[in-house]
Amino acid sequence: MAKFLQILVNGISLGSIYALTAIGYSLIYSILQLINMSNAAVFLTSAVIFYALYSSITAGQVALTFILTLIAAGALGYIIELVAIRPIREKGDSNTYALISSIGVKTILEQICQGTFGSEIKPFPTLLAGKYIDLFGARTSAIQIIIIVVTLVILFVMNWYTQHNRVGRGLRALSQNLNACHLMGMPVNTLIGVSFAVGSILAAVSGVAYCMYLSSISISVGAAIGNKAFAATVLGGIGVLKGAVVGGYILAVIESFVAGYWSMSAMNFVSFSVIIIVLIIKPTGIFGKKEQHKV
Amino acid sequence: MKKLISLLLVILMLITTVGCSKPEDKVESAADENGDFHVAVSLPYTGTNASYAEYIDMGIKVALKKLENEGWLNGDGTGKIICDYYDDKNDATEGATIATKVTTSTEPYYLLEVGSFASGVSYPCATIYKEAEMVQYALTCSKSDYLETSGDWGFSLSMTQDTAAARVAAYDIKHLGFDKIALIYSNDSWGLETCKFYTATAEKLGVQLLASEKYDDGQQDFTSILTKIKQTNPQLVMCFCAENDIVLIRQQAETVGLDCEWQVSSKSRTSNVLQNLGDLGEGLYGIYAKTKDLTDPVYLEYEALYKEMYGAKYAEDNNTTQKYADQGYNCMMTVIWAIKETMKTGTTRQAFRDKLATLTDFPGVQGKLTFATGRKILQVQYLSQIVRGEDGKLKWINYEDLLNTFDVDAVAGLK
Amino acid sequence: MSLLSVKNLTIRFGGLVAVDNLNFEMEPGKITSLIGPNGAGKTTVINMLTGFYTPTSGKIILYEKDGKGNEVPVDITGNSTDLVVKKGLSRTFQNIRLFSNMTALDNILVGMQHRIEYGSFLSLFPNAQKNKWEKQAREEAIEILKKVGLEDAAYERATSLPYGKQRKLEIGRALASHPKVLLLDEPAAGMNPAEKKELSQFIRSLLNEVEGILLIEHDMKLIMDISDKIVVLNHGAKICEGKPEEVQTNEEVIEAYLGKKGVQRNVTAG
Amino acid sequence: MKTILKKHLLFLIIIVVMCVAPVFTNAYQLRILISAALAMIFAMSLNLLMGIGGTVSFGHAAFYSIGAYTTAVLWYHFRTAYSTNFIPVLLVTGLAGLLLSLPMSRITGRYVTIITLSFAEIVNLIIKNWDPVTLGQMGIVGIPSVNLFGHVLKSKTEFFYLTMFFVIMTYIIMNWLVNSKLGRNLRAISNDAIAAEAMGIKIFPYKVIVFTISAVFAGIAGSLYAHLMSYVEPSTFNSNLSFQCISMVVIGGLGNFSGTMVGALFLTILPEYLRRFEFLFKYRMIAYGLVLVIVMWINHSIPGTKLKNAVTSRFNALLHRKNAEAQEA
Repeated sequence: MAKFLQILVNGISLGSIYALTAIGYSLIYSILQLINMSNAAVFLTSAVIFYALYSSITAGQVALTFILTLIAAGALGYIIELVAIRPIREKGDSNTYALISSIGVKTILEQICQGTFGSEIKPFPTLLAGKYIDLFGARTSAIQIIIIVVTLVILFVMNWYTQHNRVGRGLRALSQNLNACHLMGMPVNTLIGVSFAVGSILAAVSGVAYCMYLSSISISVGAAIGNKAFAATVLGGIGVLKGAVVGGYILAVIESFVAGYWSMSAMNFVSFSVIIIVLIIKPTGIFGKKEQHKV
Repeated sequence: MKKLISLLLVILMLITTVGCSKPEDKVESAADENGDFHVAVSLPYTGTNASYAEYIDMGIKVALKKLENEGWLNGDGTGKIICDYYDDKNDATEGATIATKVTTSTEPYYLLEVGSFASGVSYPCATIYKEAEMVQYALTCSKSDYLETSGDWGFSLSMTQDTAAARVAAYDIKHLGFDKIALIYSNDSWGLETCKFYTATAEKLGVQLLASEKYDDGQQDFTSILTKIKQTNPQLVMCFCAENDIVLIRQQAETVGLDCEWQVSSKSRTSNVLQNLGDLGEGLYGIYAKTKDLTDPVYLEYEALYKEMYGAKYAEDNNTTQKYADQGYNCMMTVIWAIKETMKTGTTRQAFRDKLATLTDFPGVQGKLTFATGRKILQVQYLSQIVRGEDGKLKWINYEDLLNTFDVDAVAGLK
Repeated sequence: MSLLSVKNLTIRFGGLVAVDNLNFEMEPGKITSLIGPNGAGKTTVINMLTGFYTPTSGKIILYEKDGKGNEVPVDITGNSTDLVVKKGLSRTFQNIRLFSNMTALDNILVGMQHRIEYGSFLSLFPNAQKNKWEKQAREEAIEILKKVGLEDAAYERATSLPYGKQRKLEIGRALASHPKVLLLDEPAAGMNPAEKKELSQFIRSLLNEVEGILLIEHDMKLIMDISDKIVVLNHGAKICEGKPEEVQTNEEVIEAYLGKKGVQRNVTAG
Repeated sequence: MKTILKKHLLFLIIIVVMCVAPVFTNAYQLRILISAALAMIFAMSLNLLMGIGGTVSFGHAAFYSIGAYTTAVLWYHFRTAYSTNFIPVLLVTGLAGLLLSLPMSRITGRYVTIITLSFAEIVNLIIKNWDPVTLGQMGIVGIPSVNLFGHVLKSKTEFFYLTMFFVIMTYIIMNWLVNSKLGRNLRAISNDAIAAEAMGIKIFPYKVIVFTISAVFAGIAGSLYAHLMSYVEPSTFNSNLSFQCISMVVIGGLGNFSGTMVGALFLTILPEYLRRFEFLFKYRMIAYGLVLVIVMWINHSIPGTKLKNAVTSRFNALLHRKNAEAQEA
């Protein structure tokens, strides 16, 4: 029982990371139908930015560093859209071209991180290190609980934001019909830029949270997360906020159990098989709405 | 038209990638018209193993600096050794491309190649160097059949895994007395081989492993397998992992409350691990090939130069030189020795190889280096451990005296 | 004599009844029109006829001639689209759906595809059968392009054609499958009066190619000009059927189009 | 005849240049050329799937790896020659393509991408962990030179010409395919699936066919790769390889096979070319990434499909009119 609970707790805390990253994918996909490959690189870059700031300018101040990192990540997201996506989008080209462009951005960011940070693992500041809570025999570290709580808070904020805020409503309108929004005189470009910024900020939150959870940082932190978060997005139903979240948690918990009761090599095998099977049974993902067969 | 222009551009790129000259056989000497020798260094400067590449690179540069201070090979500023550095991204395909480039290049004409880091990259390239009859100095390659595959042309400064892993098992079981052991290893050719030899030796010594878990490259979250291992209640967890992974594993073991002794292989017995683990590292066992005699003039000379060139790094690593830098230094020093020895009669690739194979009791920074028959490097391996020194700081300690009372090779069945 | 008959056709989407118990017949050599206000379920009918939707209940019967010239009823209810096309129904779309990145000629060739009798395997290498069919198909496609007046535009991309020509190309593509029944979904949408006039003549001329035409249109003038029979739908149900002049005077139709005026009148469906 | 020449001019130039090149190149350049030729086959097979079939696949490396491993495993266990392995390679990769196409009966559009990605991951994990057959991460070492019915291709030059033979065959077959009913219907489906359905095209069988054919050609490239390297290991075939392949196709222009060849050549040579610049040493791949962004930026593709389409359709129309006039006269 203790083992079961322990594995469940581990799964949920990893799931929070997946969920946060997945929302970023989902947000941009729902607006542009673009799989933004650069998201995984933003995940890594913001962790590196956090590390760099923490070990120099804002030494020791986690909260301040965190805020600065989020600002930087938001700016990065906006710039990515401005430089690599917008020119292609404005030509009205297929988003396959934008996809390649985002792969290019990913390569560039990863290389910059590698070059500046090096490939050594380095200690990452964490919160409440060494504090544990015993949940019915499952040892839960304080940072795990913080991550889960923060994720849930962000999800509610995001949900509220898209429902009730002007910008949020704008984003939802964009995901319905881009051209109509353009004709209605909405600042489409700004809104898309904002959505990239929001996606990047979420990636930054999860990147920093993940490194805090590992209490160390190396340049390979983003590599495994990117594909998984993308998979989680689709599993839950692309373009649906709660879909990305549920997908992330399901995927992480499954992985955790397969690794804990079977083997780590089987872990990815099972999780990718689950994705295929779920999509065959429900081709639009768990929460995805059936697309109108419009004739 | 646009297509044609782009095609022309591509062709132009191809032509300029390397000058259009066919390789010709150089018989007399591998040196160029200035009397300089060229060495190709192929290391994973980018990718997951880049930290190792960086250290080896540092060692090589220290050796070159030393030679430069001595006035190069001839003592009068001529006879330089010029290294060209290639990034193989820890990728076998890239490695093979570089191998082809290096073996066929005439401008410059390379005497030998140094690298790569991982067995998975240097091993498949070995045949290319063998065919081109050029030395591949894969200093860290430990694959058990590397020396056979590379014909006469492969050299390595690392113990092969059959020996190394068996020794670790002997230390763990017979000296430290553990009989409840769990194993974590990386799912790559190095991890698989070490696991195989470790398990075999353990079984020979009457110990069944409680668990044997492998993980894929890029894995960051080990909590699930650690929870699984925790259920088996091991006394010792043996990790055949890269240094970055051991840090994560050890930290996450704390998260799931896995309380036992830990041991790492020689690959992860590094100052990096010491530093990143902090207090968690206390008591961690490691295995170490050779030791640095801190009073040895060879070492002192190297250390002084190292400190001069990489002072910050040196301080960061607890005022020691990095182990892989030592390897790089040793490698380049043996290369310099072999060139010097053959210069009178003409340093060809063949002469160089023949000379290098006879290396005996060469004063390296980690003690004497000898290539025995079949170019097998002879090395002693010590058990080591992270302990708290008198100054309250953690550091790696090597149990050298142990070998006087504990014949590890006999126990491991290697004699 | 009948060409196609629709019996008690009903379709529900969830709780919504989109088409309710619809009955009508199409006669050979005639243009039958389906009209009604927006959302009356006209396009849904076409979608059911061509196999895009499976009706909840009811039947769609196509009459084929056997060797002796007798009419044989064939039930095509719920058949998949490819079977329906083979049996001789072909359609156009309300919002033009051409293969935009392909040439006009290729568009026609795709329309012809079920008559080109060499398979995917033979596509992989040159062979006599493939060459024969391709040559023949190309000649025929050019013929069809001539019929719709697009022979000059054979090698132009579909999207680069002007709007009116795109409409014609779409009709040509539908003709290419040699249908018995042609289903045109609002062909005059977005055209000016002159173009509409030309189109109505063109549609008339199509009766030489096909046995019957089912037309959906909003433009009353065009409908009244060329229809032989009109079926009026409102809220998925048929409210009236008959010749143009009969429909024109039907009060329920007027009411459906213009809304209820003054007093509630009880009118029996014509 | 003249139009055919015009249409395939770029292809002919590439082939002539590449076939003559070994006379001037050294072994290193030859190796790059071989890699480029393999990339051409691989990318053309993806172009069939993406450019003609309209499926964005993130997992094309799976078929490449299956091709490489089929020939390597057969050699390892049975010591069979390349020519003997060729048919099994076709069968196994074809079967894999068929398998991947099965979910496409239900799954469409954006969701296809994730299915291909998952499939590739699963294939890679099977190769990594099926130790008795594939030797897992140890890799299969010492795969000999290509043996064609007893004739061993000893030199890399011979191997290069074998690869070029497959490049030419791939291009020709792809062209036959595209200019036939199959290719037309595939393009129709990717243009507008609903309209294609309305024309009586059954979509699913076409998906099966396009996946199978595409997989077979990727498999051929993979099997040649195994012999080129004489070593296969699972980590070579990761998702980066798939993305690289997508980049080649998109740079060359979707649905444009000679463009794909240029794209493959360009992206294979570029990283090697960038080695020249020492200041780029660790940042070589940044330049690579920049090129991707800039190429997309300037004109979506090097040969410029859009422009090309516009020009050729005008040209063809003109030509057609002239022909018609000539006939009338």
